This record gives sequence, C-alpha cells and structure tokens, in this order.
Amino acid sequence: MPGDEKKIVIKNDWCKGCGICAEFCPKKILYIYNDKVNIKQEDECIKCGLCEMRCPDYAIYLEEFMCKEDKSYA
Amino acid sequence: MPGDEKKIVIKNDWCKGCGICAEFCPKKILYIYNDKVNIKQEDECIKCGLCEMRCPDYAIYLEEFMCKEDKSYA
Amino acid sequence: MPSKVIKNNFRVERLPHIWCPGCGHGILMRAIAVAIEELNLDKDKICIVSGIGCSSRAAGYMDFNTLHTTHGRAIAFATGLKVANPDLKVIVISGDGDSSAIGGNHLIHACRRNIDITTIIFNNNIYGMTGGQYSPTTPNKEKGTTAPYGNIDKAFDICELASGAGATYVARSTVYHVKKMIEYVKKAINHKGFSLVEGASVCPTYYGRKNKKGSAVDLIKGMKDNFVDISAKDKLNKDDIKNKIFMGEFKNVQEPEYIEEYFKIIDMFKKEVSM
Amino acid sequence: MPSKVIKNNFRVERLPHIWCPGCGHGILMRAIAVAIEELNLDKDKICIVSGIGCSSRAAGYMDFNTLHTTHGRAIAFATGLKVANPDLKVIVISGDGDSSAIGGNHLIHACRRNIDITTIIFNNNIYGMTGGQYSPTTPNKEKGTTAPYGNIDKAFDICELASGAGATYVARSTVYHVKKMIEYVKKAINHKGFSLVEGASVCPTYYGRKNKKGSAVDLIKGMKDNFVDISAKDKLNKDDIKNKIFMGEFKNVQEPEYIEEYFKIIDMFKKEVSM
Amino acid sequence: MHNNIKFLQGNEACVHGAIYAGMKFFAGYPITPSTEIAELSAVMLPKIGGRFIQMEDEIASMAAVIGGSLGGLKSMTATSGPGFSLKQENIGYACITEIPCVIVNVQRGGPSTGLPTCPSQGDVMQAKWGTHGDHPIIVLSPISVSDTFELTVKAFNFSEKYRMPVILLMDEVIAHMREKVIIPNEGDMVVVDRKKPAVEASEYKAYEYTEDLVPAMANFGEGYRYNVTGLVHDETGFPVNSTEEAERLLNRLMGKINSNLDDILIYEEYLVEDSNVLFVTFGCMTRSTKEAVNKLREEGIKAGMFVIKTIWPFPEEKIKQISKDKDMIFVPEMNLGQIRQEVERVVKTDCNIYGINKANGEIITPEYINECVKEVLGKCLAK
Amino acid sequence: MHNNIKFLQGNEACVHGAIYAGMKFFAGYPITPSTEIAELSAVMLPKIGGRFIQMEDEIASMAAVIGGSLGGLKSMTATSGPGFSLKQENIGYACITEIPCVIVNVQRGGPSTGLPTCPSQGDVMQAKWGTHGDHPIIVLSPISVSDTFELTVKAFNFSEKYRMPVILLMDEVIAHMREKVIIPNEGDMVVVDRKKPAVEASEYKAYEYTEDLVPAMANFGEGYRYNVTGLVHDETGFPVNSTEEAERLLNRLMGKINSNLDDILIYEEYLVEDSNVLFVTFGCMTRSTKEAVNKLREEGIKAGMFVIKTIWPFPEEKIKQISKDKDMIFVPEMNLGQIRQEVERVVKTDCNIYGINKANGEIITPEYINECVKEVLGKCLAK
Amino acid sequence: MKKELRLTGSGGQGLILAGIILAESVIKNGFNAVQSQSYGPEARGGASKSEVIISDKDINYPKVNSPDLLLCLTQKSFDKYAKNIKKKSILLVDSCVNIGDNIGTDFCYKIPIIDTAKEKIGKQMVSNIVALGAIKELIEDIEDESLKESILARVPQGSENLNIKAFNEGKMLIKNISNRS
Amino acid sequence: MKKELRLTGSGGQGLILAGIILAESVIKNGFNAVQSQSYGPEARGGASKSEVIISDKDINYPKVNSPDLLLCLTQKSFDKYAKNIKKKSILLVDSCVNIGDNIGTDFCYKIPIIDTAKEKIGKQMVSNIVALGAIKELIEDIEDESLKESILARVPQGSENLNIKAFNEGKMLIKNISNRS
Ligand SMILES: Cc1ncc(C[n+]2csc(CCOP(=O)(O)OP(=O)(O)O)c2C)c(N)n1
Ligand SMILES: Cc1ncc(C[n+]2csc(CCOP(=O)(O)OP(=O)(O)O)c2C)c(N)n1
Ligand code: SF4
Ligand code: SF4
Ligand code: SF4
Ligand code: SF4
Ligand code: SF4
Ligand code: SF4
Ligand SMILES: [Mg+2]
Ligand SMILES: [Mg+2]
Repeated sequence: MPGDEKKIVIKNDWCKGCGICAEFCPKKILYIYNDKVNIKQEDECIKCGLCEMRCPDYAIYLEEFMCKEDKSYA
Repeated sequence: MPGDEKKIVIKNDWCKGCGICAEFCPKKILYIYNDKVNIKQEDECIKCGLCEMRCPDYAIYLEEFMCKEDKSYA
Repeated sequence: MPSKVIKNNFRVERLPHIWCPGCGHGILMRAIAVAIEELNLDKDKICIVSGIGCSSRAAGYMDFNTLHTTHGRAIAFATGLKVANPDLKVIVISGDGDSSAIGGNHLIHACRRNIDITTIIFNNNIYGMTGGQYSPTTPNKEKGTTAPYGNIDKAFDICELASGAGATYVARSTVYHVKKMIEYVKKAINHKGFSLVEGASVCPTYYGRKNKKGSAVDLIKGMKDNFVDISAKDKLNKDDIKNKIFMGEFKNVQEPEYIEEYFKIIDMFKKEVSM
Repeated sequence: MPSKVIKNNFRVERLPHIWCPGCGHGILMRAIAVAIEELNLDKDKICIVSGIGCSSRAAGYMDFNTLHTTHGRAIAFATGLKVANPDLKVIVISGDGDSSAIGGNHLIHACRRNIDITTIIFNNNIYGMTGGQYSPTTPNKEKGTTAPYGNIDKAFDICELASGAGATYVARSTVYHVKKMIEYVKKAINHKGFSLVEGASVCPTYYGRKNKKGSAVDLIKGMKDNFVDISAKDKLNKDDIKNKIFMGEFKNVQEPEYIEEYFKIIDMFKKEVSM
Repeated sequence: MHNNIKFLQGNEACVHGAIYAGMKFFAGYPITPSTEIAELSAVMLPKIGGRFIQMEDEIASMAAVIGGSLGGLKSMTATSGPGFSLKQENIGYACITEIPCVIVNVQRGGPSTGLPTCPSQGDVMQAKWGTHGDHPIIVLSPISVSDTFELTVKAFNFSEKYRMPVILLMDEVIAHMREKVIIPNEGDMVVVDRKKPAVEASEYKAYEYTEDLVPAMANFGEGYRYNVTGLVHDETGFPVNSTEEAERLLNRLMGKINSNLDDILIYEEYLVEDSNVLFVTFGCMTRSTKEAVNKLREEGIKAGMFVIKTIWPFPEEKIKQISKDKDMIFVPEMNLGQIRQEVERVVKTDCNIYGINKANGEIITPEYINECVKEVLGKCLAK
Repeated sequence: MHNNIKFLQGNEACVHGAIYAGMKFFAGYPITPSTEIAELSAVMLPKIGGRFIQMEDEIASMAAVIGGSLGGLKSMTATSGPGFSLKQENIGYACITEIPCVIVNVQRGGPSTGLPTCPSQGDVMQAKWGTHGDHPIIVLSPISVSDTFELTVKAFNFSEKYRMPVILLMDEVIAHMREKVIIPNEGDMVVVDRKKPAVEASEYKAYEYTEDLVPAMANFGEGYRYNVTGLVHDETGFPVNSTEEAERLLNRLMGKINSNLDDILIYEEYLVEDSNVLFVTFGCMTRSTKEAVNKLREEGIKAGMFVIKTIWPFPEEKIKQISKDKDMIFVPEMNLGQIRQEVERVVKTDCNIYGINKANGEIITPEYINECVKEVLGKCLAK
Repeated sequence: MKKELRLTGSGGQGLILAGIILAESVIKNGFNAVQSQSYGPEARGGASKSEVIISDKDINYPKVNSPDLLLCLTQKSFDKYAKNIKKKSILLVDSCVNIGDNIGTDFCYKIPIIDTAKEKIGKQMVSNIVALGAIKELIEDIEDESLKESILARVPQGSENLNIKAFNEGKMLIKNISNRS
Repeated sequence: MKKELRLTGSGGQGLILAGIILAESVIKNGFNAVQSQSYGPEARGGASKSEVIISDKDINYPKVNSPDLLLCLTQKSFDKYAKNIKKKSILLVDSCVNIGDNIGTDFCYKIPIIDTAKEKIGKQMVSNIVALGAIKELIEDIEDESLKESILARVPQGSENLNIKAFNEGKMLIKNISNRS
C-alpha cells in the first residue's frame, strides 16, 4: 500500500495556525494549540493528503520515504 | 393618403454624391450627375422616405406640406 | 432648408458634417435623432457623450448637451455625468475602436453596474479616424493598414461581450436596416439600466478601399444580404449560419439599476434625519 | 524541510509568504505548482507574470522566471513576453481586482486574440492588498470599506465575461476543491490558446471580517456548500440554483491561436526568400 | 471634545475640507496611501445627499469626476503615484475644457510601484508636467492635518473660481498622521461657486473671452446646450483648426493663472526677515525644517524658513525678492531636488543654493538637515 | 536611385533605423501623427522574422514592449501626446526594472486632444517628468529625417547599453516630411546589444551592483530564473523595504546617466564660436533657426546655433560653458518655454535669455525668429 | 512638556486605536498631540507600530525619535524596537516577552497585559485597552476622565463596559507593582 | 537653385504621391528635396496640399513660403491658395477652375488636366500624373527620364503604361500652349 511509505510532517515555523487542515482532516486528528497545528493520534492518519493540499502555508505535508518515482500530489 | 401631403426635396449643397439614395430607391428614380443627386421622374416617387432614411448627409428628404401633428419618421 | 428632424435636433449651421461621402455614420446619427424626436424628450436634458474617432464627431453636430471626450473614455465620463444628475438622459456615441479597443474596460463595467446610460456603437470594423488600422471588430483575414497581410485577430462580437458583462438591453441593427435601428434606439433610451445598440456602419474610405469591397453602396448592399434577424436563426441550416451576421434584440431584461440603488442609500439617511 | 513539491517549485528561502493566516491564496499557489510539477515542464521556460495585489505577490515565491508588473497590466506584459518568445510557457496570476477591475480590458482582449497564455485568477471578491474595498466580483449587498452600506454593484461572473470575450478554455474551482483546481490548471496550461481558470479564494482578514463571515475555516466551509459542479445544474430546482455558484469547465474549444497565425505570415516570407 | 474639534488623519481632514467646500461627488479607485479619502467619502457623501462611486480604474475615476462636475456637482478624486500617472491624460482634458475639479495625489515612494507605503515628495514636477502639452494647473501642498482641511477648501475654491483642475499634492506623512483640526462653522471660511451664465441660452458662449478670462459655466441640463471638446475650440466651444484661435485659447488658459498670482500664491514665512540661512520648504518637510530652524537659532545661527503652499504656479517673484539678502538657501526635499531646480532657476544672485535630498521612503530628520547645514557652514568658514 | 538612398518620411526613417538597430518587436496603438511608424513596422517586421502586434491601447502597448524586451527582442512602441500620457505608468516600471526599450513620441498640438494633426514641441518636460517619482531617462530629439534614422539607432543603443527606456521625442514636422536618407550598410553604424550574464545561473544577480552600474541582463527563458518587480528591490531582484536599499537603488539608477554624460549627450554647434547672439534649439525648430542664423549673418549679426539632440539629460555644462561670452540667448520653441526654463536655470551669467514661443500648431518661421531678435536688438540699442 | 510614546506589537492588536485614544484624550485637555503609525508592506499580520507625541507646544517633526515610553506586546516588536531605548525611558512589555538581561533603561515594567485581557476580561481583543490603563498610570499628563471618555467614544457600541473594565485592570497592573515596591 | 512647389486639390487626387514622385526624381539627380503635406482634421475628402522644395543646397526651413509653382486642381484649393501668388510664379490650374480676372501672376496656365485623365486615359485617378507631365514642362530642373523612373517605381504594378501615357499627355498640354503662343 502506498500509504505505508508516507508520514505526516509538520513544519512548525511556517504554520500560522489558521486551522484549515484541522477542520478538513477526515479523521479529525489535527488541532491548533498556541497558534500552531498539532497531531492527536498520528496512527489514525489515513495519509489522504487533504491537509497538505489545503494548507495555505505548506506547513503540513506527507513525506514519502521510499519513493522512487514522482507520484501525483493532487 | 398621407403621401399626398409630401414632396421630395434635395438640398444640393449638402449632397456628397455617394449614391446610396439612388441605389435603394424602390422606384429607381434618383441618379447621380456631377457628384450630386438628381430626380428623373418626380411623379413616380411613392414617398416611401427610404432615400431620406439612408442619406448620410441629410441632403434628400420628404417635406410635409400640410402636417398638423408630428408623424413618425421611422 | 434641411428637413424637420434635422432642424429640430442638429446644429444645422455646422452641417454638412466632415464625414466622407457615403460614410455610414451619418445614417446612424440621423437614426438617433429620429428616435429622440419620436420619444419627445426634453432637449435640454439630453446629453450626448462621445470619445474620439470619426463616429465620435457626431456629438458636435447634435443640438443637445454634447461632450466630446478622450479616446475610449466616453462611458466613464457619462457615468459621472449621470450619477451627478440622474435627470439627464445620457447617450453615448462611440466607435468600435473607441468603445471596444481602448474603451473596452469602461464598457464592460458600465454593463456590469447596469447604470442607466444608453450606448450606441457605430461599428465600421476599422479605425476610420486614424486611417484604416484594423480594430477589435475587424473580421479575421480582412486587411487594415496595420494588418497588411490579413488580420489574424478574432473579432469581438460586441453584443455578446456586453451580454457577458451584464448589460440588460442589447441589440444590433445596420445602416441598411434603419427602421430597426430607430426602434432599438428608442427602446434602449426608454430602458432602465445599461442599454447598448450596435449599429453596423460602413467606412468606404478605408475599410471599403483596403478590402476591395467597393463603394459605400456596395458595402451597404452587402449588409442587406449578410445580416439576418436573430429570430430567423433556428430556421437556417449550418452552412448558412456561418456566413451570416445576426441582428435584432439579443437581451432585454430588468435588473436593479445603479443610480436607483444608490438613492436608496441616500433616502435611508434622509429618513434617519427626519425621524 | 519543506515538502518536495514546495522545494522543487518555490524559492523556499522566501517562505513563509506574507499572506495572512488562512489566506486562500497560498492554497491556490500550491495548486499551480503541483500542476506544473505533474506536467513535468521545463522550469526555465515557465514565466509567472502577475500584477499588483496580495494575489500578485505569488510571483515572487515561485522558482521560475517571475515578473511582478503594474496593477492590472499583467496580461499585457505577458502578451509581449509570449509573442517575443513563444517557447515560454506564460502563466499569469492575478487577483479579481487586478484582472477584472483595472485590468479588465487586457483580459478581454487576450481572450479575443486567443493567445496561448494561461491566466489563473485568485478571486477573493475583494481588494485585499489595499484593505478591503469592494471589487467587481464582490457580491451585491456585501460590504467593503468603500461599500459601507452594502455593495450596490452587480458582480462580474469572470468566467462568463471571458467566454463572451472569446476565451477558448474557461474553468472555475475553489480553495476547497483543490484537486479540481489542479486538474483545470493542468488542462489550461496544456490548452493551445487563451485559457482562464478562476480559483475562488478567501480573504479572512478583510472580506471575512467586514462581512462577519467568520474565519478562513468558516469561509471555506461555505464554499463546500455553495459551489456546485456545472454538470449538476440541470438537476437542481430553481430555488436551489439561486444560492449556488457553479464551478467546473465552462468552455473548452479549439480555435486558431494568435502566435501560430502570426508565424504563418513569417513563414510565408521565409518561403518567399527561399524561392 | 467640542463638536468642531476633531482628531483626524490628513486623509480624513481632506474629506472634511472637501465637504465643507461643497463636494458632492467623489469617484476613485483605491490605492495606498490615499485610500482613506475614498473610504471616508463613501461613508459621508450619501449622508449629505452626495454620491460616491468606485470606478474600475483611475482613468475612469478622473473621467467620472469631470463628468460629475459638468453635471453640476463639485467633484474630487484621490490617488497616489501610479494612479496619478494614469489620470494624466484626462487631467489635460479638464484643463482645456475648463471643468473644475480637485485631484488629490498622496505621494508615495516611486518610481513605479516603488515603496507603496512610504512617504515621498517625488511627484512635484509631474504635478505640473505630467500631461502632454502646455497647460495651466494649480498645485497646493499642505503642511499639517489642519492645513489639509484648509487647502482642500481652497483647492475647491480655486477650481471653481478659475475653472480648472486643482491638484492637492499631499504626502504620506501628512496623509496618515493624526492631529487636531478645528472644523470651521459654515460661513467662517469662504466657499466659492462657479460663475453661472447671466445671459439667455441663445446668447450663451461657453468659452467666451471675458475680461476676467474665466467664462461663465452652465452645467449640463440647465438649459444651455453647448459643446465641450478636448480639441482646440473657439468661444462657442466648437473645434477650430486655426492658429489664431489656438493661440488665443492657450493665452487665455495661461492668463487665468498669470493674472491672478496674488490670489493664488499661498506661502508662509518663519523668521525669514533677519535670516541669512534660508530654507525653502513644503509639505511634511516643513515640519522637520521648522524644528531644524529652531535648533539653529538656539545655536545662534540666523535661520529662517519660507514655506511654499502653492507649488504651482511657483512663487518666483517672492522667492527672488526674499533671496536677495540671503547668503545661502537650503531646500530639503524627499526627492532628488525638484523644487531646488526651480529655486535655482529663479534666484539669479550669488546666493548659493543647496539641496538636502533623500528619496528613500523616510521623512528627513531635523538632525540630518542641521548636519547638512553645518557641513556647508564649516566649509564656508574654512575658505 | 541607389538601393541605400531612400526618400522617406521621418516616421518611416524611424522604423528603418529601428530595424537597423535590431528591433524585432513592435507593439502599438495607432495615433496621429505617429501611426505610420506602426504601419510600416507591421509591413516590415514579419519579413525579417520580427513581430508586430497592435494592442488594445497604449498602456497595453507599453506593457507588451517591456514584456517583449524581457523575452529577448529589442522592442519599440510609438505614440503621440494622449498615448504618451497613458504610457507614463509603465515607462516608470521600465525605469526601475531596467528593461531596455524605445518609446517614440511624435509630438502634436496639446493639451488634451488639442490639434491632433498639427506640430508641437509641447512634451519636452513631460518626457522627463511624466511618470511619478524621480527616475532616470534619456530623451533624444531628431532634426531631420536622416537624423531620425541615426537617433533611432542611438536610442536603441543607449537603451541596451544602459538598460533603460529611451524616448525618441519627434515632432509632426520631422515625422511627416520626406527627405533623402542614406541607409548605412551593416557595420557602418555601431549597434549595441545588452550585456549578458557571464556567470552560472546560480551565481546570477539580476540587479548586481557592478562598477559600470549596469547589471548584466538575462532574458527570460535563458536559464536564469529571476524576479522582476516594480517595487524597490535589492540586487537579487526581490522586494525590500529598506531605506538603505532604496537609496542605493536610486543612486545606481541615476548614476547610470550621471556617470556617462560624455557618451549620452549629443549636440551640434553651428557658428557658435564667434557668435554673440546664440540660439539654443532642437527638433524641427532647428530648421527655421538655421535659416534665421544664415540671414542674420548675411546682415552682419553674429548669430550662432547650439542644437540639442539629447534633451534629457540636459547638456547643462556645455550650455553653461558656451554661454559665457554670449550677449544674449534666444530659445525658439513650439511651446511656452520649456527648454528656455532649463537654459535659465543653468546660465548664471548676465547673458539675457529670451524665449521665442508659439504653441499654435505651426512651425515658427525664420522670419518670425528674426523679427523677435531684431526687436530685442533694437531695444538694446535704444538703451 | 513633551512626551513621546511608541506602542508596538502585531497587526490585529489594536495599537493604532490605542494611540488615537490616547492622543485624543490629551487634546481635550488643551495639549497638542500627533499620532502616526508605520505601514509596512508586510502589515498583513506582521509588526505594527503606533506613535504618539504629546506636548503643550506646537509639534513640528511628527515622528518619535526616542520614546519616553515604549510598549511591546510581542517578542518580535521587542526585538526590533527595544534595543536603543534611553536610560530614562519607560519600557512596558507583556509578560510573554523574553527581555533578556541587557535592558537599556532603568524603568522596565513586565506585566501580563494579554493574559489579563484574556482571562480577566475574557477577550484578548481588549489587550490594547488594558495597556492604556497601564500607560495612564505611568505618564503624568494623561487624565483618567478624559482618557475614559475617549475610550468610550472610539470602541464599538455595546463593548463600553468591557473596555472600561479592561482599562481599570490595566491600571491595577501598575498600581500593584507600585504598591509592592 | 531653389524651387518651391505647392500642389493643391482634394483628398483622393493623389497629389501627395505626385509630390513624392517629383521630389524623388530630383534627388536622383543629386539635388536635395523636401516633401511635406497638410493634414487637416477634415482631411476626409476635404482640401489637400502637397509641398515640394527642390534645391542644390541644404534645405533648412521645410515649408513652402510662396511657391514658384502652384497647382490647383479644384476651385476650393484655388480659392484658398491662389490669392497671394507672386508675380513671377507659375500658376497651373485645371480647366474646371474659375480663376476670375484678378490673377496675381503673369504666368497662368489653365489646362484640362482632369478631363485629359478621364477622357484620354480613361481613368480620372491619373490626373496627378497628367499634372506631373505639365509641371515637368514648366520647371527646368526636372529631368524627363528620372521623373519617369520615379513614376514607374511608385505607381501600382500593372498601371505603368497607363501612367506613362498620362505623363506624356500632361507634357503635351503645355507643349500645345507653347506651340500656339
Ligand atoms: C489615447 C488615444 N489613443 C489613440 C488616439 C488616436 N485615435 C483617434 S480615433 C482612433 C480610432 C477610432 O476608431 P473608432 O472608434 O472605430 O472610430 P471611427 O473613426 O472608425 O468611426 C484612434 C486610434 C487618440 N486620439 N487618443
Ligand atoms: C495603478 C494602481 N492603482 C491602484 C493600486 C492599488 N492597488 C494595489 S493592489 C489593489 C487591489 C488588489 O486587489 P486584487 O487584485 O483582487 O488582489 P488581492 O489583494 O485581493 O489578492 C489595488 C487597488 C495600484 N497599485 N496601482
Ligand atoms: S493526511 Fe489526511 S488523515 Fe492524515 S492528517 Fe492529513 S488530512 Fe488528516
Ligand atoms: S493549514 Fe497549515 S498553516 Fe493552517 S493550521 Fe494547518 S498547518 Fe498550520
Ligand atoms: S421617397 Fe422613396 S420613391 Fe421617392 S425618391 Fe425617395 S426612395 Fe425613391
Ligand atoms: S444619399 Fe444623400 S449624399 Fe448620397 S447621393 Fe443621395 S442625397 Fe446625395
Ligand atoms: S474615414 Fe471612414 S469612418 Fe471616417 S468619415 Fe470617412 S468613411 Fe466615415
Ligand atoms: S489581506 Fe486578504 S487577500 Fe491579502 S493576504 Fe490577507 S487574507 Fe490574503
Ligand atoms: Mg471604427
Ligand atoms: Mg482580490
């Protein structure tokens, strides 16, 4: 499964705490604390990438760990 | 008949001899001579006003002689 | 002695106008005068606003309040005039270049605002005043002095553009179909909101000559053949449609008018004061 | 360490960008980068051209040839760039104000010419950069600092305007519907001719605040509910249609492209010489 | 706080001044740092039956303002550098058609987009020469928030009296700072309205050559049906292609200014008389300069300051006259020496003229001015 | 007729000159009396693989020309007064972004629509000050049809060499008259191309501070991915909000001109040395003036003529120097004294300066010039 | 008498309004006042600076050279503006700010302005008014009554009580320190 | 040697082209020449004026002051331009023009230029070339061969013969008068 190779990453200094990722995370595992995003249960993350897709500040994303070829980011 | 009260008038000094009136006169009674419009058989004129309507220089028109009320010019 | 409609609506001492023999603009200018005459409007309340171009010279001949502005900006001047004094009947006369090249932005925004101004476009498909350069309405492949090898631009359909931008009355006629022209101008003037009537005109001097389309007479004869009323569209087969240009009323709807809406705000404060 | 798509397409040292927390522009800017990445284009051949506005600041962050021009004129600059070097992929990023207020004329003329440029409009329905004045896309009755009593203007439908002006690819998506946005941008870039993708954005700082519409999250939730794909239009009843905004591909046709047509003339002379 | 005392931004004072002067129409397009003028106009105008419209760009705004004025309402627009550049064509139109209106330009750092939020005085020459062809123009530049109120009223008055566009050349410092303003009561300040025709419509000549050079102006819709054109025209308002009429028209247009200098030139003097070090200053730089003058005086240097409020027409004669017995003139400006060049042109004595210039987006400090002065003085002593 | 000898209008010579200089892109919008430049460009450019585009207005034309130049083609636009006013905002953009291009303004009677088919020299000051903010600009003005060819080539050369917009300020007289022009062979005249970067893309700084003050310019698409903005920027091309960088940038921009005056200033002298009555002249007025000088000489009056071809930067030092031993200077201009004011500014001797001015749509005749001179001479004798 | 104040923090903290209220209040007492602010291009959520000069004479140069009172509500603004503070000036910082140990002034007040707004008033938005209360206690020439009047005239309708409460809490923050000392 | 010519008539008569051809032809012979024309705003079909100055020296002032030869093809142009003609100048008018009896010059030629074009050549359009033929006969320094060359270089392809014929007819018009006299 492709999801296995991915991991959610937060770039804290870029996060402006807007809460968009949290609102639209289907698993509701993101939350804002002290104006920054945080993850509740990382293991519940389904690696759907919706948070990355809608983060206006590129502060949260899925990193592929064993990627050989460019996958679609859409 | 309303036509009876009208008469075709040519304002020679304004005519630029473009020939538009002559071309579209349904009775073909207008012609251009020496760069000005002229009438062949005035009595054949049906007072349709098409010449007036399309003369770009307002050099030919129907004059109403006994008009009491404003008639449509269209 | 000129005819009554001319005497009543023109500055006769300034005629004959500067337009070339056979120029279609004279026909359209008269059509506007007839429309005004038939509507029995107060001459002192009529403003003719124009830009720069052969067509825009119309303003100087008509016996109303006349404002000959800068190239392309007539509608913007007209907007100020109308907002300042809503009692005025503001009519813009503009060329295809004036209204749709340099003036395109003001045109679409007036459409959008639906401000109560009537715009009549004398569309001769060319920049006449400057000597025959192609305009945004010059048909593809035709020539202009700046399109010596044939125009590669696609032409605007001004009526479509205006509709897309939100105008509430849009119609087209030609210098051949003068009665229709007068009818549409009358309806446009009476329309509450932004109205646009495109009058297809002819420029024998440049457009006709450059494109070897003959005299004014030839050009107008062409109109007789090529323009078809929009109501007949469905009856035509595909091949016929290609070579035809449609005329008629394309749009006629009622929507909130800009100035009326603004006065609602003013009235709101008036009421507040009187309360 | 930022993500791969960011590293590959952005000037990372200039991030984070100046946009406010929750500003939709960042979402759209990323969508463009993803589209470019997926199309595997040569970065050296991509030009991003923008005007002035919050949205137009995008140019400075993207790691291509970037041209941040004057307010409203991006498309005109882009036209020169593309005509001078047709090998370039020219993408304009513009705001609703930049493209449809002051820049409206250049927009409609680029549509008309069908020149091979892709324009992406970040439409937040407001002038963000200058602090929240209403724009040509601010919905009627909403507020802006210059519409303190509610906007009385009618809003442009930018997609309709572009279609009426002759654009050959026209689509709309939103910061909520990002996948669609990416898809349309990709298609637009690949389209030969003038293509336009409107991306509905959000400005929580001014639009949201002025209109008491809450946070960025609230605004984006609104989009989820209000935007409906155009394909579903026929299935909706009249009342539903009123409150919906349509998205999707509105136009996708092939017509002669400006630069290709121009090169036919050049080639004609080349042949003449070689004969 | 007394109702008439307000604590306002320069931009706000401008709107209050305009309304005091009778403004009933504002057309504009937002641009930093002038936007507050549009915003406050949008709030205030409908309350007094006036009208605000946001146009699609600055060109349209300028056009609408001219149209609005011809429609009978006192009209204003406001912008900053880039928008001011765009308005130029239609400003020329207002000049030749003699339609009163007020254009506010809140200067910001240029050229081009430059430093959009920073102050500058870089548009001094543009305000006179920005549009093509010779033309008359009046340009006023306020030195404080309350002065902004006053000069806005005067700008409207001049524009109505002389039938010409008047430019209020502000700078970001004055535009955005807040100070106390006392709003005068109705009648306290003169408000001038355009001269209306005293003749029948049939006798009316819209561009008549009268003794005062200013033709009476009928508004559209008042029963005088005349023609307005940006082409050279004769006294009837219709275009003519005659060298005589062209000359006559331009002479009258320029004459409206040249024969009314006493009325139009506004300036202030501060410790000028006994000074030998003279500052010539305008706009926000007046503020730094006054502080500098005070400090120099404290140190025993006889400094004085001439404050130009009417920048165009330039107060040539006055400056010529007061410069006669001065040793040196300093012109501190937030540009590369635009007013200095004018001073150089008019001062024909041996008096040395020095520019103190910065065009970097910051107001020049009193300290820097004094440093510059002392450097020069030091050199003179060394000689 | 020899292939290289042509009988051309000034406007046509301009296009030939531009093509000689390497023009490959023209964007414009027609306007009298410049239209022939667009028309001939439309005819000629595709034949040499170049491109002509008619834009929707002058603003777009100016924008397209800047875009075209950045895309790698030498680019030009042409217009007249009203269009020149509209181009101003984007001219300022070209100044601050240092994108080479040539803007032709064929002056016609202003202000506003004015006298559209008549000659004028009314845009001299606008050419320098038309856009907001201080900025560098080079303005050349030809005196004949063949001079138009030459100065067009030089305009391109300067624009490429110094990376700035150059304005060719023509007038309707020169633009529409026909004269003999000898088109030089390839190589006869120098043609300058922009300096290209000599470094790797990763090392490239688009706005580097180099000794010659002119940064190397990469065209878009050549592998250097950089940012161009009208905001104040540092040497990387990215916006900064720093007074130091703002000052540094403006200093460099102005320095490109100030440190190259010897190269940029073009002028001619005619019988200047032994003259005591000096004319300072430019453009078509050179023609009337030369005739006037010849007639005055015939009558024993020692007249001479200084012809300004580079109007901006103004040849201050040169005029200062040659005016030293002159009794009087006459400046005949088809405007109200725009160059005269500059002469007044720079000439600090007792030498009297007189304007001979008409702004009525006609070239001033040699006879009128001589009348004016004699009137002054008569008064002097009477004293 | 001449006092220069500089209020700094981030975009939405209402410091411009605070400056205006302050200046307006002293004008009522016959003083002159000038208020100005910085407009960075990065004003969107970035640093914010509001300056007030109060004087019994004409105020010429309108910018603050070196403030008699500097307020810093954020770390960023402290880092940017507190460096060159005069020895005799008052430095007022929110407790969230880390001031290090190299303060140039002898008069530094670190108080929980934002927390007071959040916790005692329940609205972080009124931090600016809390700060005003503190400033009132630190600058002599500011009158309690006229300052309150100004606050009431400028805050949104319906929020008057809240703001007066915030103002009083602000005053208390300083009074408590003074009492303690 | 310096000659000033003014060719006048109405819009479409090709007088500007005639002036260009004339000037171009003398340039080939080493002379200098300047051609210019008036652009009235009413150029649409209105009056037209084309001026040529020929000289063996530099030509400075490029406009014609008082022509050595004045051509008038229409009554309007005659009325406008013939008033101030010099006594020694040549006046060449089309026969359609009513010249009255107060002509200022001693050298007036009234010849059927337009009719010749219409009737002998069959194209009114070539009136300008007929006029050139006549002018050639009246002005010394114009050479037959180079003028013909110039005509051929500037007229539309395919119309060469017609134009040379027109040119010759024009010459004949003057020659006939001279012969008669
Ligand atoms: C700013 C500006 N640009 C260009 C011109 C030159 N100009 C005058 S009229 C015109 C085109 C007119 O075309 P159109 O509006 O179609 O009118 P027409 O003459 O064809 O009736 C142009 C380009 C101008 N006067 N002002
Ligand atoms: C000629 C000119 N006029 C006005 C401005 C001021 N201005 C800058 S951005 C802007 C509006 C931007 O709105 P939009 O394009 O919608 O972008 P947003 O900030 O909303 O993303 C305005 C009016 C300017 N810079 N230049
Ligand atoms: S990848 Fe999907 S599930 Fe995981 S955190 Fe992001 S939005 Fe939530
Ligand atoms: S969307 Fe991005 S910026 Fe917003 S809270 Fe999530 S990670 Fe932070
Ligand atoms: S009125 Fe009709 S019939 Fe009579 S001349 Fe005119 S067009 Fe012909
Ligand atoms: S249409 Fe008018 S101008 Fe033309 S020929 Fe007939 S009368 Fe004369
Ligand atoms: S040039 Fe064309 S549009 Fe202009 S007046 Fe002549 S025919 Fe009409
Ligand atoms: S002001 Fe609005 S558009 Fe601009 S950055 Fe902030 S949220 Fe985005
Ligand atoms: Mg046209
Ligand atoms: Mg926006």
